[in-house]
Amino acid sequence: MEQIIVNGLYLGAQYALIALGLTLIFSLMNVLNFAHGQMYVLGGFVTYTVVAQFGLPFIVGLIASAVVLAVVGAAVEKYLFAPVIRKSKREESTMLLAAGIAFFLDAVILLVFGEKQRGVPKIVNGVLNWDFRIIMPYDRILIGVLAIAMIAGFILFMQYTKAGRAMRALAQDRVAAELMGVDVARYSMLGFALGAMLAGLVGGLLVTITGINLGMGGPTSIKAFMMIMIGGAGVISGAIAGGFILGMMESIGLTVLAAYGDITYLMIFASLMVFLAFRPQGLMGKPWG
Amino acid sequence: MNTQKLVGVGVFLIAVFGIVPWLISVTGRWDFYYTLTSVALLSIASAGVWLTFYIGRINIGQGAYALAGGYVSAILTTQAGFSFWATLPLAGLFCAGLSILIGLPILRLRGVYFAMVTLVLTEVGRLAALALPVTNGAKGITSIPLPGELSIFGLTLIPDFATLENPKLAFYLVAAFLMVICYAALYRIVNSRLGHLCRSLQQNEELSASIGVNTAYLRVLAYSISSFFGGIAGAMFVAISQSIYPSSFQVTDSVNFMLNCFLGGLGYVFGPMLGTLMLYFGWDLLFTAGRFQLLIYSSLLIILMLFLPNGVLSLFERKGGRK
Amino acid sequence: MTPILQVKGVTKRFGGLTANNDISFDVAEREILSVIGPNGAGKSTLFKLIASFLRTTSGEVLLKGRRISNLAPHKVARLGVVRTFQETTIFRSMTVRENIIVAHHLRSKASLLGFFLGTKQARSDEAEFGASADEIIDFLGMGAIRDEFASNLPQGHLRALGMAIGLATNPTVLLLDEPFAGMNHDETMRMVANVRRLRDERGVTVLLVEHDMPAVMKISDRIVVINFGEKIAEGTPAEIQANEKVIEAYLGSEDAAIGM
Amino acid sequence: MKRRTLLKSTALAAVTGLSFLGMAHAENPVLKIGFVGVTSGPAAAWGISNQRSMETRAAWLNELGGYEIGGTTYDIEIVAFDDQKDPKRAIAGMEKMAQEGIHYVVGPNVDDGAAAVRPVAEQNGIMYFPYAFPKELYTAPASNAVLGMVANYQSGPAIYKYLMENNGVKKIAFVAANESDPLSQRDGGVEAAKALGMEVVSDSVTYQVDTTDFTPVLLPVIQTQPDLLVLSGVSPANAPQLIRSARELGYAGLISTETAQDAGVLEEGAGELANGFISVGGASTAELASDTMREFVDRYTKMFGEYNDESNTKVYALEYILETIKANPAAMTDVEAFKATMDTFEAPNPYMVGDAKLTYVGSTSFGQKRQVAVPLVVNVFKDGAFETLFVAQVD
Repeated sequence: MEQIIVNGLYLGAQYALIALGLTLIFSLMNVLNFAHGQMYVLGGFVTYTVVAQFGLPFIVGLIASAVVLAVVGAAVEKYLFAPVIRKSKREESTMLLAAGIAFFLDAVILLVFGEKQRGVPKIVNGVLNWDFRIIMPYDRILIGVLAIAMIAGFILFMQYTKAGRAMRALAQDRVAAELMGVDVARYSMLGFALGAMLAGLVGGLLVTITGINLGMGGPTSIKAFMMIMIGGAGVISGAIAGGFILGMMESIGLTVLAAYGDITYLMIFASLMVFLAFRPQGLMGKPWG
Repeated sequence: MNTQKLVGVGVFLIAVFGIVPWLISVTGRWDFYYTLTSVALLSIASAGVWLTFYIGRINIGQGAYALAGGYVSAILTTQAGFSFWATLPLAGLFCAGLSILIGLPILRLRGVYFAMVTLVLTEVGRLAALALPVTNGAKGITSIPLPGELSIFGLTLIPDFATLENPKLAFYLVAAFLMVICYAALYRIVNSRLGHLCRSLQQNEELSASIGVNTAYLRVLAYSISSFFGGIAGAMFVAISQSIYPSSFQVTDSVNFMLNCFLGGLGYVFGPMLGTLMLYFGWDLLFTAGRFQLLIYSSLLIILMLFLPNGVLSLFERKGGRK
Repeated sequence: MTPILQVKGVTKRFGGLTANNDISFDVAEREILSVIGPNGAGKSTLFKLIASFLRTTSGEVLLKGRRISNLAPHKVARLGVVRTFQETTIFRSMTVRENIIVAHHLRSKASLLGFFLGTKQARSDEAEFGASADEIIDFLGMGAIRDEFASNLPQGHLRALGMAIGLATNPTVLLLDEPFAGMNHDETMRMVANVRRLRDERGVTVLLVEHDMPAVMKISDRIVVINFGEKIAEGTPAEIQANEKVIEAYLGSEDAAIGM
Repeated sequence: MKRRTLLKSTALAAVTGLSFLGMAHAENPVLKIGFVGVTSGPAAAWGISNQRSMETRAAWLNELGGYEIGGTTYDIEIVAFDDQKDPKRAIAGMEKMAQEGIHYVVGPNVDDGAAAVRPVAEQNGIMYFPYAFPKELYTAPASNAVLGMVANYQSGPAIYKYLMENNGVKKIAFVAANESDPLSQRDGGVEAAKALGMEVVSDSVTYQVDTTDFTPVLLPVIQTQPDLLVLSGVSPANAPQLIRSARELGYAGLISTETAQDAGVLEEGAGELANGFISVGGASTAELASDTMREFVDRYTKMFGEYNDESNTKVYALEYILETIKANPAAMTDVEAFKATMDTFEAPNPYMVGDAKLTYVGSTSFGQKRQVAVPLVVNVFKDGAFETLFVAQVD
């Protein structure tokens, strides 16, 4: 039992961090970023390159991921999303753009980093074993704690800095924010950069544990979509809740339904659809996003 | 229908059923038959997605219905001894029925919520195909016979495919025929009252209800027509590949159907057809680019979107006017 | 005289907040009745309850003695109670004429399949809708903007279009939500005249929510006043203008834009 | 201005590059061999290792002046098609191959693709060498597919038997990804283990391929305390994570798989925790590799920057095709001649030391010779490299 909860918490922390970036971008621009998973993968590969190829410390790799992805995110917003949103009749059109960017990043990652699974050596050795009730390697604990710290940092940033407040205003009402004097273009770009950076950071964090490969992008995006649906799209607390709930569901589901094997995920997905049928806006979302 | 439109339709039909086969036989590019067959079938599924767009819903779940349609056809032909031609409409009807059950709850969702739920639906479809006993799970259904003879009162309409010298041409003609039927139906829907009501739904559901439109019914109706298209396309594909696996239609396909609509243009009935042609053919033509195929393909997508965010067909739109 | 519409003890609570509390009044056939009240008094909620866009917490609304509250909105519309919207709610990317034609939905005799197949009935329906739409356009004096896209229209025309859409459904009771908002004096006067003609020439019963007091006083047969979700007065314009409670309510509220 | 110049020069470079590629093979007639498989997206690793080993070998042969068949020297050209792991695309790829006049194709990499291309291949007279295990592809009436590797239902029993006899393994557990190929392989493995009289303690646990934490997945499996944990059809991306999670949960028994793995990936992803991991490889280990194999690895590494051990099992298909055509030049355009030759074909295996032979096998499994006789080399991972555990032959 304890093991299930600990696993769920650990999974939840990383999921929540992924979902945060996605929901931030969604709330600011109403863009469903299909390329979020690819950004996560790119972050992982950057950290891998810095740590495993250049032999620099892990923290440098993590910072490099954050910086690279922030730049990529900002550029993508400024040169691609912003002009398309300006010109298109229906804002859903950005989905094609997002998907195109996802393909593009996939192609670039394949050409630059290759097709193989990559990983960096463990940063901490050893396994915490509490009487076989909780078994948790120390590196996982460290990553879990780091992820939670980042979530806390993100919340503080959104709550107490000028930029954070501006972005929250923007998320609530674009027009009103503009009237209040918020530089919409600038903060949209900043928000996108921040969202992409979060994706990159998770990629960098997880490369020490799960490693990284080209194929993780698409499925990661879908998982992140599910989390923000559970919690409510465009709501910070919703993303965090969604991440932890999905983590717990997987952890519990895999244990309880292990005997039924193949249907574990079928059950998770199906129950999610039922849940949404009853609560369309997710746990904490505004009705109709 | 005015003369200009009639001429357009005539030219299109001649091109599809006359010029294309002639060009292929002259140039000897027999491989284009399959490519164009795929385009025709995928554009049918995309047409369905387009119709859901038309009521204001982003549908990323068409892959699930294509898969379901494929399985219905495969199971009926291999286990119940049905003729393929009978399974084709049955697959469509099954998907329409299924989509009513699924649509009733989920069509209440709007915007990205609906989009994401349908995305999950595709994955549910794959997992269900893996888990259900009737689908033969992971091993899929293989060695499905080619479509047999279709005759009415002893008159052979379609000969047995196994006896044909050139089944590729036959598949192309059948697929193109289906495509023409589906798009004609779609065109009629859009330009009849049903389409006007769909448009009213897309633009403002509350107002639509206030003028007496049964919005819930209309949504489900449009969604079931959409899924019908998906089921037919899936069933036809199974006849070509003579096999089906849980992975025959997956999330990528669902996303592609949606992209086809965007690329062609959401405001144009024939948008999904053009979008499918461009996306599918584009990938095929880029085959010579080798390892840069995906890079070039995705770059072109992005550039297209950047310059024509309202779809390729918006190129032909005169300023201010529409349709 | 039997009332065509009866509002009986209608109450609506949102969580702990009571938006409408035990409101009752009758609307007579071919009457123009206005519901007024300070901002946030619960007028719009009341409208939504009557058109069944919201479910009542308790109480009911009857149309010719038949209960219509809590039916699906399209069913209420089908029975003849049709609302227009406070927001400028129209079908933005259709022309004025298309907007009105679509709104003829309730009058169609052919089925959707019939329209799809283009049966004789469907074609005659279409022709009829077109003619009727043109008639409504002329009736409301919108001939000049017939083929203009709704998204290009100025405020005043949008209100008129909203009314035209409502009219196209051939309602027995039309609920107009702030039809004069955002209009200048001339436009308002034209609209007032149109609403009158609606009743006089087409026999429509009109229920309206409005802020513009001079217009309300001019147009209404009777007025219902609500404040803090409760009905505080009901009567002819003259009676309302003399009512102590009403004056107090308006003076007590911050936006005393009563203009009497 | 600057941008335009850049654009121009890029275009120029591209054109020169293309024409250069075209000219390189101008001297000899060209023999085209196809590849239809997945070289982009999540499963890119499978197809890329495949395609690259073919391209490496082709470039090598061409560098030596070409490949002689029936008195004519041919340059070998590899025509590759990326099917994106989509069976519908795979059909398109096979059509492309037919269009190019190709009769011998390597791939597809997965079950659904291999099944889907069957009608096209048979209609167009194409022999194809899939890396997919469904038996229907290779048993009559199907006759155009040749299994390009050792199937799990062949390697599985051999491995289990060896481990039963040498390590006293009695209890066995399976985990598989929730996808067609791994699930089929798991079911095959369970069957084989039961036939050998082993006790299957867990065979229902599955995982999504995108799992980032395998601890919850493996927890119920490890609790059944198996002696051998089989990772059915595990992809090289998931293998190190699964191994690591199992070991971190305190599992001390054996871990094995029936698919090929890459030592570098295992080393990076699981480090010393992967020691003792049993997998299947080609002639990769130092004891078995011939000079030709070593040179192949060198050339591959030079051409593409990095070797992939998965290529060890994938180097063979092209060799088989070429050698068989050489043995019967009529097979160049006539697959019936190829099929006729298959029954008696025999050639030395250049990649292995000793007198190993290239032959077609599969009579036991398929009732006809529709499988390449890749030596079944069972490896064990030790400190960043594979060591040979044992070698067996498939018949």
